Amino acid sequence: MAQPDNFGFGEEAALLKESARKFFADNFPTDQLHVLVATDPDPYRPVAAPWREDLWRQMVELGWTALAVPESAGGVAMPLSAVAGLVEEAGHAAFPCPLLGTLNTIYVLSGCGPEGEAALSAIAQGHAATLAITNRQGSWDVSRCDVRLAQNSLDGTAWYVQDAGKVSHLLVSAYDGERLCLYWVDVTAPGVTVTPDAIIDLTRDQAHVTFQNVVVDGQRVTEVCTDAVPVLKAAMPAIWTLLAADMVGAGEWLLQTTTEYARTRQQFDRPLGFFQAIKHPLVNVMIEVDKSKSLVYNAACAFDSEPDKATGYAHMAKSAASDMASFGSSRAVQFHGGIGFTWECYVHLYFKRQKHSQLFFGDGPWHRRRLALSLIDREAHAG
Amino acid sequence: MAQPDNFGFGEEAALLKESARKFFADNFPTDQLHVLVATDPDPYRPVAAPWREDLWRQMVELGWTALAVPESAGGVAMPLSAVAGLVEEAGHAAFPCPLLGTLNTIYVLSGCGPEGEAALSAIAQGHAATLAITNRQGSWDVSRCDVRLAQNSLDGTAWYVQDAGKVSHLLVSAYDGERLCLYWVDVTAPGVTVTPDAIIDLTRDQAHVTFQNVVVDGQRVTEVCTDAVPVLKAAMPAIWTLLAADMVGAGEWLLQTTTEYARTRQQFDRPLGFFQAIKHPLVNVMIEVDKSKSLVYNAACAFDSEPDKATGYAHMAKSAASDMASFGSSRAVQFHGGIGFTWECYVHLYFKRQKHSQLFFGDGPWHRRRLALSLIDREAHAG
Amino acid sequence: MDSHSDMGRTSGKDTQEQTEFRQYCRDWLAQNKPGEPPVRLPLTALEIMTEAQMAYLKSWQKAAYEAGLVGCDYPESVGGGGRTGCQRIANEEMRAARTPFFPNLVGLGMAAATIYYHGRNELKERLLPPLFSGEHIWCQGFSEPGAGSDLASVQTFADQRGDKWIINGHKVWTSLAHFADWMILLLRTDKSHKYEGLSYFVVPIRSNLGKGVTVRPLIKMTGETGFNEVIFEDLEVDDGCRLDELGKGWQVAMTTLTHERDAGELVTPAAGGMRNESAFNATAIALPGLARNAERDDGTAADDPLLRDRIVQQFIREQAIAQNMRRSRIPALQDHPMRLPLQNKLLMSEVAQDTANLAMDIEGAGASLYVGDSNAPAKGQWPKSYMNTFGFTIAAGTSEVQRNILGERVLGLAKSK
Amino acid sequence: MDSHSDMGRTSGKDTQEQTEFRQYCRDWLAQNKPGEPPVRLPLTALEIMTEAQMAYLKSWQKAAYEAGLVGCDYPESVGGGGRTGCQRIANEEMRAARTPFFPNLVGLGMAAATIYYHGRNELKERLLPPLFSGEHIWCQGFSEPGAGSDLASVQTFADQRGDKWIINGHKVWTSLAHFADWMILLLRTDKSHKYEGLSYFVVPIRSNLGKGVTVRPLIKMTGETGFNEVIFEDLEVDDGCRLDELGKGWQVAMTTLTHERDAGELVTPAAGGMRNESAFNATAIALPGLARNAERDDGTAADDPLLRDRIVQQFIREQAIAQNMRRSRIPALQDHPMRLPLQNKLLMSEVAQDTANLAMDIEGAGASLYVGDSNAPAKGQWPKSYMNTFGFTIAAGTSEVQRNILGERVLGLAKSK
Repeated sequence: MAQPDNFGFGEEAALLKESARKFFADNFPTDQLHVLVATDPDPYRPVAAPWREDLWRQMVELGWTALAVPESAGGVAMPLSAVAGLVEEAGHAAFPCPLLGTLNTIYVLSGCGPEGEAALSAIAQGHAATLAITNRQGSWDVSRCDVRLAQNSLDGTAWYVQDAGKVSHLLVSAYDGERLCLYWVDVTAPGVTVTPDAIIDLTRDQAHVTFQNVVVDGQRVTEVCTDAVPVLKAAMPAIWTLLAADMVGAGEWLLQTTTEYARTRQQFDRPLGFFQAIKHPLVNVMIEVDKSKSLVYNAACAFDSEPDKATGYAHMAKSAASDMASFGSSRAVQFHGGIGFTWECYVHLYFKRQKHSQLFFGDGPWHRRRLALSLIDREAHAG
Repeated sequence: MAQPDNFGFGEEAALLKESARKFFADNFPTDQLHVLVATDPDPYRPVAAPWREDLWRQMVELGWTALAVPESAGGVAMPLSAVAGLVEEAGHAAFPCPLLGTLNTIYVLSGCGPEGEAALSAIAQGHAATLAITNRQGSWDVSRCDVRLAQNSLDGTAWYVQDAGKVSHLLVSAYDGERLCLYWVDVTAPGVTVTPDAIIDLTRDQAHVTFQNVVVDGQRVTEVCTDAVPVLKAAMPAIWTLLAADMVGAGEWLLQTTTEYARTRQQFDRPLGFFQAIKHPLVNVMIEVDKSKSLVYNAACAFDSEPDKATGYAHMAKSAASDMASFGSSRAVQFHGGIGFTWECYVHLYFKRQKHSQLFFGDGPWHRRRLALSLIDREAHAG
Repeated sequence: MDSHSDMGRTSGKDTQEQTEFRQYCRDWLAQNKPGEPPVRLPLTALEIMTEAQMAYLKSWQKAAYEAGLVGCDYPESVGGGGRTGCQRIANEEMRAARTPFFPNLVGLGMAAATIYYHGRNELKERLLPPLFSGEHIWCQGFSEPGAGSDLASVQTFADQRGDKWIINGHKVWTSLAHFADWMILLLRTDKSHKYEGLSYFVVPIRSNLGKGVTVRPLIKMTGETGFNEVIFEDLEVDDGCRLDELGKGWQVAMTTLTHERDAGELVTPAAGGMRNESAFNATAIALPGLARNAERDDGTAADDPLLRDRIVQQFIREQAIAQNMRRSRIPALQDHPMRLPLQNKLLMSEVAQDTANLAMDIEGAGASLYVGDSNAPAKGQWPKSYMNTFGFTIAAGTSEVQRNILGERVLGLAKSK
Repeated sequence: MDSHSDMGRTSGKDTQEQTEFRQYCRDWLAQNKPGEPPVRLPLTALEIMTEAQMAYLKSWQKAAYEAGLVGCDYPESVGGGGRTGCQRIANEEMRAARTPFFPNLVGLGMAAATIYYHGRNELKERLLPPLFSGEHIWCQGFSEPGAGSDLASVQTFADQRGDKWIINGHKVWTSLAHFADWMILLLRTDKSHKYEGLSYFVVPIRSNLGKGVTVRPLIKMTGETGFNEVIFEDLEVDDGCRLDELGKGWQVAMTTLTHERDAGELVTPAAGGMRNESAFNATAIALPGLARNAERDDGTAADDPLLRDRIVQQFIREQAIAQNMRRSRIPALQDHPMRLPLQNKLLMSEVAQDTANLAMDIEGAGASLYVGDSNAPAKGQWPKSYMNTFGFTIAAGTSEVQRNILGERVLGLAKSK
């Protein structure tokens, strides 16, 4: 099946992206974000992850969290390229909410067959969820996890759980001694302890979640998959692509904000941007943002219409976006000069978000290492 | 034994370096080099490696090739830091001659004990020589070679032999079935065939040398070492350091030539160097040249006075110089614009020499891979 | 992941006309694709060196033109195909069929659109058909010894004598001039104004050789020829050879440069044959094989994790260029209409440079051997290719100038000059 | 290869005086090296946040000064040791002994030499002894909201009233101002000339708090304080506090900046304690251990060839900085006397930035955890360190300005501004 010329990004997707941009710009401009999340600069402050749950409820009511849910579970089944457009805008606003966690969960549940339907319906009805599938090492190999199922109950800890403080459910991976399984867990189930991490990124929250004798009771804790490795692997291209889309949005914010500063700030009787020492690296940032963006929509389109290419193209998107996030965020601080180094300048919010995203779900070299297996070794037979 | 503050680079070394610079500037400025080596631009031209053997004879008479020879063999036994100064100037002039080959040979022979004395004396008396120790793969692992000794005669081919067309003797490594040995071979010995390679670098020559039933006769072909691997390994720091010194000299030539062009060439009613797109990368080239140069003299000094650190510091010098050579040569062509892309502009001579040097005796990553063994793994026990 | 060679090839949303035309191209190419060239071909049209190479490539362009695969989107009145959005289809199919490139690179890529937008009707009707067919080879007279990146400072001067112009001056880096019938020529008609003093002509070259036109080959650092100096001494041309109004030369040149940077409106088939089996394949797809053939102490260069990372980076960069092109056609996915098109030349040239440099690192010591050495890996083409890429990063606006343009026109930063 | 910590430490060619002094330092340090600090210390003096930290560090500086390890090469008349070439020896021995750093960084590193070269004798004799002893902490008033890299555009103004000056203005990025007794202050005494209108003062800060001086802490992106805004409202100072002549402020500031960039003639002990066991170790030597503790799927980050290459690159860059310093003392091995010294700040700051960024890549997901998280690798110091390095690449002349200076002063290229 060939890819459509336009990435499958049609009129509906364009409208969605446009209205998302407007929603964030109208309801939550960057100054409000800063007021909300940057009240206490103390590095040793108690963990808090303030968010505008009211706006999140509006997003849910607009149907944005059900966009990716299959029709069979009450969703709209929009293509990933359309969903990527929404996520790009959320990243542009650095909006604190469980959008990524919920979408990631949807793409995993969608591979679970009938067992996943109830959970998907819950999401379509407005529940937020996230994945709890990472081990203490922070390994991105989905077959590794520190949670075990024994005697019908879960024990162990899931690390680096994103959005954990804002969701009602977790999709937890655990070994039953033989195979990796997935469990749909109500965070209020007995034995579940969500411990927030003191992270750098002020626009997200993260936790490690400990399971102590959490009984799979078929109610608050249900098994949704008994062979999770292929299911998770199939969902990963969507997860990588969406995180890359978030970085593209945030990267564009940093580019535009720094460009605006370079247009107006005067040094040596010239606007900063006159100097090629600023202009050319900014152009390089733009190039990296554009590369990443093009690769994101290509990867999304492949996920929708050429599944056998989805993994490779998603590796490309996350690799490019990770490198862009690191480079672009460092240049934004540097080119803002002294002011960019302060807490009062908004740049640090995006700087921290980009460093977080860069390192999650595999950084650039991690994705390229995997891509090399298909691009370089694949042809060894032909070679 | 501690390193002296001044790299062991004393007054004598300074005088030698200064007189070498003057010798090349007076006798063989770059325009003469171009006239000599760049007569026929045809990429498919017959192989020729013209050189000024008369000037080389003068260098020999000045005693420059005996500088590194131990006193016991009639040499001067100058420290490597002084020799590096001479080589830096030869690199600055891109002077076509067997200086590096001869010096490399000296440092290997110096580790061969009494068996090497005769060959060293021959060099002290004015013979030029080079190493023939590389296999067809171009491996820089000294234990690998394609030449074999059987029934007292040498068979096989040594590849990538530098300066081969300008020397009277070769120091050849060969496996006798058990151990790697070294042979001092007169190039006119029966069975020795020197086949020049059609290389890109116009300022050097290179050949592969085939040995067909070359009898070790104790006259034109003599055995000088029966356990060559440790001997070659001990000499390698000097060999890497000197090649790096050559690159530093050539790198400085490219820097100065490009800087001069940027000072005078006008574009958009300004000298090129006004533009930070030129100025800042040129500063980066200068930084890389300086890093490499400082690391070269440090490595040379370690070879002279802290042998246990010599290998590590030489890895650093060759790694930095290789990266500098690649970066600096590319910027020189780019910043010369259209003219830098032509055969008539001298830049291409140094561009080609630098690319050659970068890849010989290990490029940057090759040296860093080995350095990692001591810098990273060394502490694994303590860690 | 699929082979790299169909990167950017798309067949999803063609119009009816495009769908039919694509099928036509496929059928025609299946039957008429030229056989093995009788001579060794260079990497691109810019490196054509011999009459034999030129003759072979001209005959291929003529056949393709007669079949309707060249000039597809130009009106029939000027020798075009009168189609809409079909040149891209033809290009994709020719690339897929791995045909040779067209020799009239400057004509198709730059001169055609410039003449079409700025020439009088009579001129278009006379010059475009033999340009499309390859009968007339074109070259470009922009750069001068004192005017490289700063194009507006050209000094070649045309002096008016009635309805004639007398041209004197010195052009450099003129690719293909030694084969060219015609030149697009930026010159000065007024010395008192920098920009407003420029005018733009089309000038017959070949017919004036020895009569006011001298073409001297320049030699590249690779040792190859391929571009030239062109010296005008009292060359007389008709005022009818002028494009657009007197003093509008800069504006006309912008049209040329926009198309040279692959950012123009009329898609040309120039790039269609860049990647073909007769020319050396200088993209990342060649690197895995090269690495597997480069033996190392324990295995090959294809086992080296650092080289693997760099090879994959080149694949990603090439894929990004292709996807940029695709995205540039979707208004909802871009902010500024020129943001992606103006990046194209910069990215292509720098990626090509890094790929060739990486290939040399893969070859290691073997990269010392040049094209004339029988032991050279990949026939010594990579070092030559690396050197030639500096032509790409220097010509048609250096990479430094490209970044200025992007910073100023797209990001709106203050002009650096 | 030996441990990285003695990088640049040399003991070869000392003079007689230096040899004896080195031994003296060693003996003294063996007996008097301060014990474990009672409070958590920051990375450098610029991040001192609490009175307890300051008190501990001041007492250490006082002891070292009284032992003769500070101000060694200044004349005895101004409170110095009257030695020659001995500060470097003291610095090397203190570094080797891994002593804490001195809190009076700005005083020792910038103010002392500036006052020494440009102050009246009376001023030197009064201000330098308590500066060396750490009794008086100094800060630097250069940057302003509208004058960052473009220092010459400072607007803080001093109005002459008899032999007094009335100062009004707004300084920013003033490290240590909340502890400072004195400030070196670049200001304007004439609004009609950009450079010639600048003058240079030393100004008592602490004694004027609330009486014309307000110090407001600024918060860094790390969440830490450590630098400040200082606002002057009708502050009155004596004309005796002026350095050098009226209108010579720019020249005096160049002396300060030359020393700030580690390129000055009088070696200061400021850097001597940068690498000490009480502060977090932010150099490459920390990376192998960090990598070995960062578990990966099959082993640790120390097994990753790409990370290994980057770690070794940082070792090489640090070694190069040390060897640059060594080479800068050998005239025969350099072309331009300022070529190496002027690189130092640029290289140190960029290497530190890349090292910290690399550390985050090594930590992977763990780098998301900040200093307040008990599970954070290396106690969360690396991400904080990475952010703080932007202070280094921005303050005291951004890296961009440093490259201008090198290009213009050393390479002789045309001024970019």
